[in-house]
Amino acid sequence: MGKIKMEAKIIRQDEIATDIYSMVIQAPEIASQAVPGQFIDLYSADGSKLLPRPISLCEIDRAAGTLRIVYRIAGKGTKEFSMLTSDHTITILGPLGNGFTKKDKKAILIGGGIGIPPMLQLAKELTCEKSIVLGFRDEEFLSEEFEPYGTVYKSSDNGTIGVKGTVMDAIREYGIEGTEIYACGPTPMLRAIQSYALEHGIEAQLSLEERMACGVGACLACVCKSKEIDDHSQVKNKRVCKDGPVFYAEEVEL
Amino acid sequence: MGKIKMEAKIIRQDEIATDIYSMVIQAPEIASQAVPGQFIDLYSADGSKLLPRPISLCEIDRAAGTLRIVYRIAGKGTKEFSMLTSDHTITILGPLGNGFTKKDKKAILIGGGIGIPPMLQLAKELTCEKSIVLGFRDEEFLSEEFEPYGTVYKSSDNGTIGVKGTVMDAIREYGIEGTEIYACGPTPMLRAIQSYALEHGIEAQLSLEERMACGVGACLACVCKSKEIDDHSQVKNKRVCKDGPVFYAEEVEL
Amino acid sequence: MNTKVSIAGVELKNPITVASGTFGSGMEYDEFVDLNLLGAVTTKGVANVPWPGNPTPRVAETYGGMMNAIGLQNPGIDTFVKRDIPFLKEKDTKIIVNVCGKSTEDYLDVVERLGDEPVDLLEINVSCPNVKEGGIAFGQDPKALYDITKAIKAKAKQPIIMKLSPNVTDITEMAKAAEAAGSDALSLINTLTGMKIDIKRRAFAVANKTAGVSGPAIHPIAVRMVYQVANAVKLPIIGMGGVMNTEDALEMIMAGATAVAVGTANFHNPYATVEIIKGIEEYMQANGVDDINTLIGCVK
Amino acid sequence: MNTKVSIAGVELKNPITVASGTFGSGMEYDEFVDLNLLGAVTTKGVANVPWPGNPTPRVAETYGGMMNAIGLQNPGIDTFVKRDIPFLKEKDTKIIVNVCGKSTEDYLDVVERLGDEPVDLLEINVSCPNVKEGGIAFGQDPKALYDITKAIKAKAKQPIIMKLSPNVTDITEMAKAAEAAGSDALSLINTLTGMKIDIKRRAFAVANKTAGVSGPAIHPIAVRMVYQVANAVKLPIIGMGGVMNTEDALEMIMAGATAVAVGTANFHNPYATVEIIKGIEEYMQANGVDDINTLIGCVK
Ligand SMILES: Cc1cc2nc3c(=O)[nH]c(=O)nc-3n(C[C@H](O)[C@H](O)[C@H](O)COP(=O)(O)OP(=O)(O)OC[C@H]3O[C@@H](n4cnc5c(N)ncnc54)[C@H](O)[C@@H]3O)c2cc1C
Ligand SMILES: Cc1cc2nc3c(=O)[nH]c(=O)nc-3n(C[C@H](O)[C@H](O)[C@H](O)COP(=O)(O)OP(=O)(O)OC[C@H]3O[C@@H](n4cnc5c(N)ncnc54)[C@H](O)[C@@H]3O)c2cc1C
Ligand SMILES: Cc1cc2nc3c(=O)[nH]c(=O)nc-3n(C[C@H](O)[C@H](O)[C@H](O)COP(=O)(O)O)c2cc1C
Ligand SMILES: Cc1cc2nc3c(=O)[nH]c(=O)nc-3n(C[C@H](O)[C@H](O)[C@H](O)COP(=O)(O)O)c2cc1C
Ligand code: FES
Ligand code: FES
Repeated sequence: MGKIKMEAKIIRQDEIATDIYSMVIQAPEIASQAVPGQFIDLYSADGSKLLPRPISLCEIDRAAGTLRIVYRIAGKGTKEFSMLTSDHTITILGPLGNGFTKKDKKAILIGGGIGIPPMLQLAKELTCEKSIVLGFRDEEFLSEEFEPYGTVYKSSDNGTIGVKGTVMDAIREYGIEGTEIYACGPTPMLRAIQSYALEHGIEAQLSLEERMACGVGACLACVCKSKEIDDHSQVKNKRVCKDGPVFYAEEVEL
Repeated sequence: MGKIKMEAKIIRQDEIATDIYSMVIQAPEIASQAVPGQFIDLYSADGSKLLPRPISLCEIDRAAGTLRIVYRIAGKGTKEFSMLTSDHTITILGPLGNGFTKKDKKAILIGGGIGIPPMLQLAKELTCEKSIVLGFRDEEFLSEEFEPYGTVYKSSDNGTIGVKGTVMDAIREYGIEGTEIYACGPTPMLRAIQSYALEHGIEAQLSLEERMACGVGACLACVCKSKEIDDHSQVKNKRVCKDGPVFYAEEVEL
Repeated sequence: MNTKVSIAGVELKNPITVASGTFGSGMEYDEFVDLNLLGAVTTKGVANVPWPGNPTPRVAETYGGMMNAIGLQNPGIDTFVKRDIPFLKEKDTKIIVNVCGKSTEDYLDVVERLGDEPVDLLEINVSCPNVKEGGIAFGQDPKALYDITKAIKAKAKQPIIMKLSPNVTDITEMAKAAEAAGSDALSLINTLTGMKIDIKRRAFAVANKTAGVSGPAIHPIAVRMVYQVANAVKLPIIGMGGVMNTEDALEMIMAGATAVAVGTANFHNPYATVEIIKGIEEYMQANGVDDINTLIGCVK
Repeated sequence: MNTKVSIAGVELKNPITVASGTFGSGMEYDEFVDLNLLGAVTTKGVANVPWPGNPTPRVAETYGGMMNAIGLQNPGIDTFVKRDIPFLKEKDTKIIVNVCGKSTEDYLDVVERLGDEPVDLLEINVSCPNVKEGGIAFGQDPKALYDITKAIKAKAKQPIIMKLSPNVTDITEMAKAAEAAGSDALSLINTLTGMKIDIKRRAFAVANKTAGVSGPAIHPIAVRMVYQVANAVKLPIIGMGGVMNTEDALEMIMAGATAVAVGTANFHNPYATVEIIKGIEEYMQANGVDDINTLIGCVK
């Protein structure tokens, strides 16, 4: 069917941690095609804010035709979305991006901060053995929902949740092992995982973030540096929205 | 208390004729001071539309603290307002303008089209003998509500309601007489009333319309031509939003 | 915490003033905001004699902004001196009088008349796109701007602020011309020339055909010009163009403006000025900024 | 009912194309709209060799619009000729290739390479505010514009459309220079140079510091310039700048544009182009307009 823009009914919305919201929407045409690691664009209802907001899919319920997203209030757009309730609709575009490639290898799923939500659908779909490493600042969210799908390890900046430090500290501390890493989180975290993976010869899929406009690969706003000359761009640039957001660790420069 | 900007709760809204809406809002601070012929500014909730929309007060219920406005969908702003329901609020500024001066003289109230609504509160408040002349295009609205307050005469473009023609045709046809005219409606109608009043030596108060920005007299967007040099402007210009919208027939050039 | 800033030796208690033409002489907004709280009030442009302005409609809404072609209607300097200055003098705020004219002589007339009045600063509008003579003609040619600035500076008793037009290829060239001619400060930006057509009537939405676009739609262009000018000349800048809220005002300051004028925002929210003043104080408190002056031009 | 218009002898089935850089070469929007419905597809700017473009962030949202400093990233003419032209050739639409360069030679290289390609029109971008060399330098000086236009016209096999920058004092002067040098048509406007500062990070929102503002916020400025140019030269105009819907497109046409390009609107609504094409037909039907050409420049 391909990407579509549609008005989706909001089914429920909850604040699951300080300024972090979980929203479930009805979007069967998108749910039926979506895969973990993909994202959707959300549009503001206010005409002064024209660019869409990219938000990753946290859960995809193909049977119910619903999508779940979990997002943090970061500015005006996410603030507006957080105020919507189940009477409202929201305009979305999706599914966007490539998503994770599910490998049948011993997996380490790593989510940092607001990079945690996209790992949930992946955790559900990966049938292999999984270690799940979640890094928080100082407030825990969503981690219970991961419990059924693997062993969950945690870290936090101040040590109040799991290991004090980063997800890398947790990996070392707990001696977590695996042969495929799937990760989403802030760039410094991804950079650490990238060098860890390259060093240890572990394949790693990293989900990147960049400021976007079109969301579909046309405008070249959202590029990241690639190690090789890219087929589309003929320069060392890849589009996060279309070639990504998920890249192999050896493909990109962070 | 003076003019205030406030968020008013919508109490009810009904479509009373094709594309004509009646909205009742809770605004005690404005209702307590408002007089017939004054207007309020309505603000869009959409950031792309910044200028307020001026709409006249149709009814003022000081006891209940409510205001009623009746408006026609003319563009994007009024379209947006028409979709609001009683769960919503709307941002308003008022009361604005001077309003009608109630004279204890035999009155002729004249409303044309969307100029009819502001005559309702005036009809209620004027205790003198009143003839009420209402001019429609082809669809009647609000006229029943005038019945308790005076003798109602009607005209319409195609003759399906009352006299075929304009309000002036109705006045002539029915031989309506009075010594004070209060009128609101399209400029050609006001122009006809103006020359009728000047000819017959009847005092007439005319409510004018002009494109506005500030609504409070500061920006000089909304001027009309005055016959004499105006005290504020020192040129022959009067501000419809502040010096009006109601002017005596001999004051202005239409 | 210091919010005081200085424009050409005139101290404003805070950086917020209003954009000329959007606030009258303050009388009409006195009902909404305490004028004593403002750093300064900038008046509507005043000429040597009353001007009738342009035919109506004089304004139209645009996406995220508006356009106006008021055409500098004003009651003339006599009425202004008798009525508006005494009103403003009662307030604990600085007075910036915006001056307009059709010829150099017109400007000089007004500037001379204001010489003995209790006015703090003169803002010279050479950038109004809505009048045929004068106005923008002086504001789009560096040589013409230099000459009129020089002439006005020679006569003015108060410091002068040349107000620049954004409708130019290179705003720094204009700023440098004004600086070289002795301007004490600069205001920017005036409105961008625009046009709106009513497709139903197949006619211009504003009677003057073209009109000046203002409001948040033009804010990024204003920020760019303030930044360019701040980095090209040494004069203090009053930044304006689409400032709606605290964030917009701080953006102007960080780009290099010493003071910020709030214009079109007043029409959307008559409390905008005082809300911004409060917001700036809150920002300074929350971010440990002791002196607003340290924020001026802090982004390079 | 006729919706066909002609740009320098090339017939478009309707006046709607896309603004260069907002639509790639159409591949990505092929999923949303039937490219066969468009009057023409205008491609992203292409240079003689691949360009890497600017560092990220390359875009930021502005009030009622956006700003970009992509910096003309492009895969170079070789890849373009191999990949993009064959793709577009399959579609029943006209092909307008947008050409960029850093020097006159760069432009000529590309224009010559395209000479034997099945391309209908060449749009020459001399107005990109986001690259240091070339780009806007040619677009802000009438003499430089004249020279490059002349040079390109001499080599081009297809009709050329010079694309003008709005960042100038007098757009008609630029239009006249391009006309005098032999340009077959004109495109306007490119983006207005803007800036956004992130007050939290006290840094520029876009890595390039300045960026080009587009979207409905700039529409009134674009309409004004289209009107001015239409009344100053005889060339057909492709009007663009903030066209979001049918009304905006008709405004451009009534101001004097023969065709209209939809840019930033695609990001907000990927179906915008076809919705506008349908809307124009509906308007014509409802208003008894038999030929779209009668609307071009109908408001004077
Ligand atoms: C592929 C992808 C997936 C994402 N998934 C999630 C998610 O699951 N949950 C979540 O909370 N956040 C996610 N983000 C970040 C999210 O897009 C931003 O937080 C959001 O756009 C901020 O919008 P705003 O209007 O609140 O902020 P504003 O600052 O008002 O936004 C202004 C503009 O900047 C853009 N912008 C601002 N911050 C970012 C950012 N960090 N990344 C990209 N664009 C940005 C906005 O889209 C908008 O166009 C994701 C980003 C990308 C690129
Ligand atoms: C003092 C006064 C009292 C009014 N009272 C009423 C009333 O009681 N009922 C009613 O239906 N209408 C009334 N109007 C007209 C009403 O203001 C316009 O119909 C309305 O502003 C149109 O807004 P829009 O967004 O729907 O149209 P748009 O065309 O989208 O509006 C764009 C802009 O133009 C302005 N505008 C458009 N039409 C007019 C107009 N006729 N007069 C002034 N500004 C206009 C709008 O305010 C807005 O700023 C009154 C106007 C004035 C000046
Ligand atoms: C209705 C209106 C009237 C204006 N009148 C004047 C004026 O008399 N003199 C002047 O220098 N600028 C005038 N301006 C321009 C403003 O002072 C200001 O430069 C411009 O509007 C940009 O700021 P804003 O976007 O905050 O409104 C006027 C602007 C508007 C909207
Ligand atoms: C992301 C982006 C990329 C652009 N790239 C180009 C380009 O490569 N060549 C060009 O001539 N114009 C380019 N432009 C300018 C547009 O073609 C157009 O002139 C401008 O955006 C105004 O139209 P709009 O408001 O409809 O977007 C670009 C604009 C945007 C927003
Ligand atoms: S956002 Fe346009 S290419 Fe990625
Ligand atoms: S609308 Fe501003 S003076 Fe009347």
